[in-house]
Amino acid sequence: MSRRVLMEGSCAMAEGAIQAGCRFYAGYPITPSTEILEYMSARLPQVGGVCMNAESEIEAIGMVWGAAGCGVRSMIASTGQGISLMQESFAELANAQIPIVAVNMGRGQGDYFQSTRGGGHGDYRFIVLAPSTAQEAVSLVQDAFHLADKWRNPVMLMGDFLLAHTSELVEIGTPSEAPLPAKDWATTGAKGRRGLTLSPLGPSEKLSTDIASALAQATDKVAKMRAAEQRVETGYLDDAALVVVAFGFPGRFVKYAVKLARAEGLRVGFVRPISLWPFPAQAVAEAAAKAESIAVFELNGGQMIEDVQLAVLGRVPVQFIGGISHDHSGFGVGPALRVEHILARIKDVYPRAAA
Amino acid sequence: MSRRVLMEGSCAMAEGAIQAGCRFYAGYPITPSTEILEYMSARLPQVGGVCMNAESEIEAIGMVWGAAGCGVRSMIASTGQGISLMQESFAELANAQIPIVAVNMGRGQGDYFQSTRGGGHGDYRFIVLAPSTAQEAVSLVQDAFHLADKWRNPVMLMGDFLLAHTSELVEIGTPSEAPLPAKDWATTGAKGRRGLTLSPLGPSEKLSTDIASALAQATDKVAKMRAAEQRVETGYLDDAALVVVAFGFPGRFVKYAVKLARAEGLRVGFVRPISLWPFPAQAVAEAAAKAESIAVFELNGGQMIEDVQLAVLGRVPVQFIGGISHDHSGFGVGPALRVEHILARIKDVYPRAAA
Amino acid sequence: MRATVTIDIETCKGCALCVPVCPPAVLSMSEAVNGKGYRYPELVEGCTGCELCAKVCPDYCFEVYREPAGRREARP
Amino acid sequence: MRATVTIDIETCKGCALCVPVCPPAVLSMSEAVNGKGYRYPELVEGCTGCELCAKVCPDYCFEVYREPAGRREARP
Amino acid sequence: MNQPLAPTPSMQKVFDKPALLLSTEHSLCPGCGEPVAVRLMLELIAELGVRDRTICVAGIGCYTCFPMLMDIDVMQALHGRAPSVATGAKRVRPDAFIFTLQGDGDMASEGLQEVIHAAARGERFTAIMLNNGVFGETGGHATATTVLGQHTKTTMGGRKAEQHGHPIRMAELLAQMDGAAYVARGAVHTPAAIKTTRQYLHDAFQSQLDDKGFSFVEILTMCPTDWFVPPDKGPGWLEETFKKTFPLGVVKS
Amino acid sequence: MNQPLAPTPSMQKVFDKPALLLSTEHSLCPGCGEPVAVRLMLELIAELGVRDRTICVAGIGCYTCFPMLMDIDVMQALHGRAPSVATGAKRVRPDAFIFTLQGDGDMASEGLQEVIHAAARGERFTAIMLNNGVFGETGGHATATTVLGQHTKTTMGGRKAEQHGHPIRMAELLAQMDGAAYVARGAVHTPAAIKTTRQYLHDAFQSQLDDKGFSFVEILTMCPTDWFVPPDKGPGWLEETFKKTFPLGVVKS
Amino acid sequence: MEREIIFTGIGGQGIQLIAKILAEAAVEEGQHAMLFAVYGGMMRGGPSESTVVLGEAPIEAPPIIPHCWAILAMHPQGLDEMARKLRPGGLLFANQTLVKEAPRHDVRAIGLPATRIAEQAGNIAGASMVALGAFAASTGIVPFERVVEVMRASLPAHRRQRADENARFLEMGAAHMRPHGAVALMPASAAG
Amino acid sequence: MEREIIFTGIGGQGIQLIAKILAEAAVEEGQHAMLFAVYGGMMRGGPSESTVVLGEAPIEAPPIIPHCWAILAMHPQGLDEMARKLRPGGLLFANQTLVKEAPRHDVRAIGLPATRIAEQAGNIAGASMVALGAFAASTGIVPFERVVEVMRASLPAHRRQRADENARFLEMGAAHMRPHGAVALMPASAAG
Ligand SMILES: Cc1ncc(C[n+]2csc(CCOP(=O)(O)OP(=O)(O)O)c2C)c(N)n1
Ligand SMILES: Cc1ncc(C[n+]2csc(CCOP(=O)(O)OP(=O)(O)O)c2C)c(N)n1
Ligand code: SF4
Ligand code: SF4
Ligand code: SF4
Ligand code: SF4
Repeated sequence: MSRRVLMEGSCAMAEGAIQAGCRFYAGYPITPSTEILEYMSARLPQVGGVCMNAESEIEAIGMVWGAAGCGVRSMIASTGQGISLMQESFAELANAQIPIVAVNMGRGQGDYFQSTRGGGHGDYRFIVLAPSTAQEAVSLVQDAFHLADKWRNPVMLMGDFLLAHTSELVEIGTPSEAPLPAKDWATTGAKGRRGLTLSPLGPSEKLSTDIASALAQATDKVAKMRAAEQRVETGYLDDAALVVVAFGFPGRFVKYAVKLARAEGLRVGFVRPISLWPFPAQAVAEAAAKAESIAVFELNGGQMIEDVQLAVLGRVPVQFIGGISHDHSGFGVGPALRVEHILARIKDVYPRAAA
Repeated sequence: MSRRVLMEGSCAMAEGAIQAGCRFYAGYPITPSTEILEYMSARLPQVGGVCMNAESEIEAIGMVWGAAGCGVRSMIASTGQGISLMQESFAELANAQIPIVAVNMGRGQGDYFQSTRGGGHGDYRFIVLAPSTAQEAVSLVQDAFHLADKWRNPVMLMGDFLLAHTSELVEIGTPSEAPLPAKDWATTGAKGRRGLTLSPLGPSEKLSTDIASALAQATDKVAKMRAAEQRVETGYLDDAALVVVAFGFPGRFVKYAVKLARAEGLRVGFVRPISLWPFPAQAVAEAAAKAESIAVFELNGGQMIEDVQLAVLGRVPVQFIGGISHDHSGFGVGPALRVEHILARIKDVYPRAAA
Repeated sequence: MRATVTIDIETCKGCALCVPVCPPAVLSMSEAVNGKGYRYPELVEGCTGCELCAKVCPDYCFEVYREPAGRREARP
Repeated sequence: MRATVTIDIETCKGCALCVPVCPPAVLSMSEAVNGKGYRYPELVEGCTGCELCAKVCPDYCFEVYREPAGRREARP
Repeated sequence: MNQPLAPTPSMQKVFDKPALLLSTEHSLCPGCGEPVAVRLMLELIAELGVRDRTICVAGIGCYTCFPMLMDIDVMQALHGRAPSVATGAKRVRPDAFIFTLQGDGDMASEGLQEVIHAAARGERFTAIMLNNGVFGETGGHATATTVLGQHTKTTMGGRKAEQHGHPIRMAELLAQMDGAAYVARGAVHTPAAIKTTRQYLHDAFQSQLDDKGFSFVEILTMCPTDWFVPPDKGPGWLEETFKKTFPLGVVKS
Repeated sequence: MNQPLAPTPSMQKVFDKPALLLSTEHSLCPGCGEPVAVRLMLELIAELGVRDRTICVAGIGCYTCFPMLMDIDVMQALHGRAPSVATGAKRVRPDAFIFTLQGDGDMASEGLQEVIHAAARGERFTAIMLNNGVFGETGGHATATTVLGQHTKTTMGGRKAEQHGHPIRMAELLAQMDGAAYVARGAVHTPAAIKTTRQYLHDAFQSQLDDKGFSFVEILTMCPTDWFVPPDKGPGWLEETFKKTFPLGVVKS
Repeated sequence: MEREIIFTGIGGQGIQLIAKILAEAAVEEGQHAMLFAVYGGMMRGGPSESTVVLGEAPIEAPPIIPHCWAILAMHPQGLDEMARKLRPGGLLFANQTLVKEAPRHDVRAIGLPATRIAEQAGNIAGASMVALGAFAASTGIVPFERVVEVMRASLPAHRRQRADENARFLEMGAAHMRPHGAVALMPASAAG
Repeated sequence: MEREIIFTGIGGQGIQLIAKILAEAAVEEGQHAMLFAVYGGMMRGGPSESTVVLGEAPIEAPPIIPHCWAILAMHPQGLDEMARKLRPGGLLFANQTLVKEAPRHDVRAIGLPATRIAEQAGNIAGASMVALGAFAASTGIVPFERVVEVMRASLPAHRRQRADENARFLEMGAAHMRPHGAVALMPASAAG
């Protein structure tokens, strides 16, 4: 299906996953990730895949563990509470080096730390990608499956209420991927070879007792992934006095507000991290080198701002113009996410000198 | 029992909790937190308390939720996987503003991010205290119960394998506490008043629909706690060229290594954060203002170092001398945790100029 | 009139569960709709005060009234 | 000798589960201990090759040997 | 209110709005069975005179709109966790009267082991499950009690045994636990069913008051919205289809 | 090896070390029943000729030392999660022969609902629970199958019904699930019990191969260490005390 | 030029569906479209709202819009606040059966008794289709036939009956507008 | 001056218990003590080790020590590596039944057949008590009677029988040392 169709972000992401070879999905309903489950349960069987409406998030991630452990591209999605319930499995999937794609259709953006630092125990990391449009959701979910297999590491997509429930025109094709190593670590039945163990607790070679170095494999690649997988979109940076950093769907609001600010003659630019982990520190540092001030907009109490500060290391002031903001139902979109509001905040922090 | 006795860190912590009025404990066995469960199941009934050997960590934290929600001082302990399983409840306990004390007897120190950033969803924070001796475990667990009630917020104690299994002479008394507000939020049966709701999802007043501001209460106090509850131990800072930052039981190794370094004439000092959240940024910044270089020792891939860098903001170089290190069983103590090793690393990074 | 019910028609969501359970069949759905856009039950003569409508109503729309037993007996 | 067993005494953990199950009671625990500090079973004449010791042994210490049926019958 | 047949001054109010509800305006769908069941609980709490020591531990589902309407203390538990929360509460407040309010998704799917373990331990609270065979609140997805053939958003062609497995009968399952003192299954689709269900709830509450052990009442409730039938067809669907898998009656006492 | 009664050249080896074990050196305690049960599974896998398509999903307990010794593919699941992992595996590899290896702590405590849901769904794998009534690996704490009166480190004076609740009989519980095709309970404390248990395992495995649905075998195993008895007293304690709560036999087939 | 239409009502009225149909019809017409649905997560029968933005070029504005070109209101709940977003001279299209008066005077307020019409046709649930039919017919923002087509396409084969019923409702709405065209102004005060 | 003693053996030998008894006996004597137990988490029958540090002043050194004053080895497993921590002239106290030879020549190696002695007394499990009794008696690091007291105190009332048995084992160990005192040197080579 490669014609342009009007699709909700969640469904577009699901179809994109299927086109990328996802053949197993397990999920448990929770707003706003439920549409992915509904879509998968209707679509996967049509392509010979399996969709499980699991009885809980913990069982869902267990099922995904089992399917992915057999070498099948598998995905799971949830939100807030559901994602939190998966933290033990997330940490250990990384230790077992089992590639899965996990989608967090967050409510606000309060799960930034959880996703980028790892809400589970230990030193593992997920690669975390944050799309800002339905079309980008398609391409990033497809990249996610490739990256997961490439690194033998889980990859997370961070979406939100808006991405999930906004329908846009998207085009969804089957991605062409760079060649990947064979999944010789997968449990397939030990036909023609010695049995292997796929475990978060120790080595895959039988009789080996070197647990420490087995665990090290999983953590040693963190530095490599950090160096290799930073992604970012930037705009209007050349002469920007103020650079606004924002990610995900709100990053799109910021981009639009920056455009309006430019129209009013303000020298404002933006940096939209696409990979939240690894954080595009390089790009932010370069932007900071030229700008007079950095502003951070995120729909939470201030989380990504730490990564921005770690990248800027005090060279220019970093100001927070975001905040926690939901509608009164507690998980809809709040007042802070309005272009006019963001534009006003940009003007608040716009360097006097530059004005 | 206020005479000096030889006690394992875990048992000392448990007895300290009981002396501080803890009357409910629920836990599920997992090394190295199991001794607390064993101790509590033997001791709590003697003081009219209840200890539940729950069937899982999630059920354990649910039980603690119920007991603490009724206004009873309650505690839970676990490790790694078990703590990760509690992340949904942890996040929502903070939203519901239910005071509990949670102990993470970690294996290494790899759970620093999880504990200080919140491994669950959203913007909540736990106050996190990291004792370095059995005696300090006693006083901090007692403070923990007070802080939890004072802020209506969960407090976590971060211990480790060594703290849990090292027996030392300790003195355990009943703490004298500053007065605390009545727990009028607790569910006790609505005798003589309108019913109330104790919920992570919304307001406690019946019929109120202002969910957003109810949720705000829980996150608004984060800034206040950050300002009020920083704790730290420092040593040899006055003329220190190199300052080593380390926390928990390993902080004690570092302190000893620093003492040996001093004996060899090296101008080395140390900062031992006692509150991991809020992080004693102030103290670290002051140390950095005088020193030529900062070194961070932690038994993980590099986590607290981010808080150190955020405090130092590039004024002096911050070097990592820790690392992931376990014995081959995968959760014992690894080679990096030896005084002679730490001393060597200190010499590696000791500023040439100063030498 | 021995008994009657009051119906909170603005609270009603028009599910019509009350209609079939009424033994004397004195409830029927209205032509008009309420502020929510729902039809609501209307009462005609003959309520016996059996309370069944009230018990099945998911929106607590009914209150039931009856003449005290005493006064009934008093009559010829 | 119709049958016998070999016992891996260094692997043995001295649980003695094998002793009571032996029908002809030809197994008994040693006086000496092995490298792990455990006593181990010792065999005396009379093993029938019934395999019970092997089946109850948690440490897989036994192998059981028997004369092939054929050859047994061959004898007078 | 319709004037013509208004009550005369001499009449007495014999049936009032539910006791212990601060407001009767709730957000549930037309023809939903849950409010009917909730009314029974509240009536009995008033009747048994335990309101002042009652703690309701609520799960998460459509019924979650009631905690803010009920004039009793309520602890809102996370999805599936009510039985453990109730356990902690009852253990530290043995004199409190404690009941959980969960749906089939909350109890039989997300938190199944919580209630089984609580029943096995013989925790002295009353667990109540509103069973409509769907996750109503999320918009109609299959739960562990969705019956064979039932259409939901995740069992589009109807639940098939080979693909989606079989429904779980909670009352029968919990009755097997040695710690369970009282177990029954009722429904709210007819006046008669409502009457017996009220009795089941009464007996379950009484067994808690008599410290007999764990008590459980499963209540079949209509969910016309997610059964994809008009509100007035809910009771019929429950009777004809849903109930076939879940026989009503006292299972253990 | 003791020379005097060494096998003669003409003798044939009629009983060998377990099939499919790369090493027989394991770290379990003297007199532990788990290795005996593990041997039976491995023998049957060899016997049924399914080794090349077998995937064992292991739980976490003392038996977790076996995955690294068994010459078959093993997925190590987290504590309690094996049934869901096995579900995912079987759903994407219907031709694989899949069994879980869990203890009572792993299956009946930590992950109870996983196996019940899997049984209800009729997942086509074989679940095996080694039941010794304790968390052995952590040093002897009470599980959901600890029998009344049993001393553990968390039921010091023995398990009391009022305080600690009652044990759960997994075989009977799972047999109630409509998706369960074969359910039995065996033990390894006597040669006779071992023989029947081997048959149960065989029939459970066969029912998986015949695609009948979910199959389950519970096996009572000695844990002298945490039963606080000498190794050679394990079988007696199992027979006299433990087995009283857990009758042996085929529960469903 | 982008045209923003906000659909508003309460859960169960079918707001999301008619918004989706309009957006897809526009896409079928070669327009660009964006559709944003708002319905509370843990909220039954609460307010339901949907925003549709149509344009000739790809839509740049994010889906939460400060101003709009038209509002289709099936229910008065929250309408006053919503109405502020209407540009002066903008279109307020209301289900007059429930929305008794227009919250603003400086807009073109068109009303039709959608609920009443549907109810008389035997199924109150059809009200939103009636309104959509009327809206499409009177604004001509998309050809009426497209709307019917898309509505049919949006239903699975076995729901054919429902499709026919919906078609009838759409037609009723359109029919109702034809006589008074865009002149069926509703009172900006005093219930009518 | 701090004296560090490392107890080593394999799971099930009772290493942790005898280490604890020695440390508590020292505390009863007014000394300061620190005790660190190492036993793998998911490991049965693996190596078991415990470190005891005794001193007149509060113990400053962390429990993972580079050098030690004595080692009490119940089993050879891992002993060679462990022995490197012994200070020259330090004390290697070994269960000769299993530890056939001393890994170093520059230390005082004392051996007694603890397992054999316990076994002959009817319960192999008593070996560690035999060794502790011998260690206490020959080093005098704490009075023998204290050790017995503390051992008794460490057991619940209903385990009285076990206490008596342990006391006997401790005594056997002590008795065994008395004749040859500290001279029961073991061969530093060639199994004896
Ligand atoms: C951990 C978690 N997962 C998912 C959800 C989303 N959720 C809210 S209610 C609900 C279903 C409730 O179903 P049920 O208990 O049967 O009640 P009903 O809505 O049918 O009345 C779900 C899945 C949640 N709140 N928390
Ligand atoms: C989530 C989690 N909690 C706790 C543990 C610690 N743990 C390891 S094994 C085990 C108990 C295993 O008991 P069982 O399954 O009965 O096996 P047994 O040891 O008795 O053979 C526990 C609690 C863990 N590994 N993971
Ligand atoms: S059963 Fe095996 S381990 Fe036990 S004593 Fe006999 S041979 Fe040794
Ligand atoms: S094979 Fe049978 S007879 Fe031979 S030793 Fe073993 S148990 Fe005894
Ligand atoms: S969805 Fe079902 S359960 Fe929920 S309110 Fe509507 S009818 Fe009731
Ligand atoms: S603790 Fe029990 S189960 Fe574990 S190895 Fe020892 S005897 Fe076996």
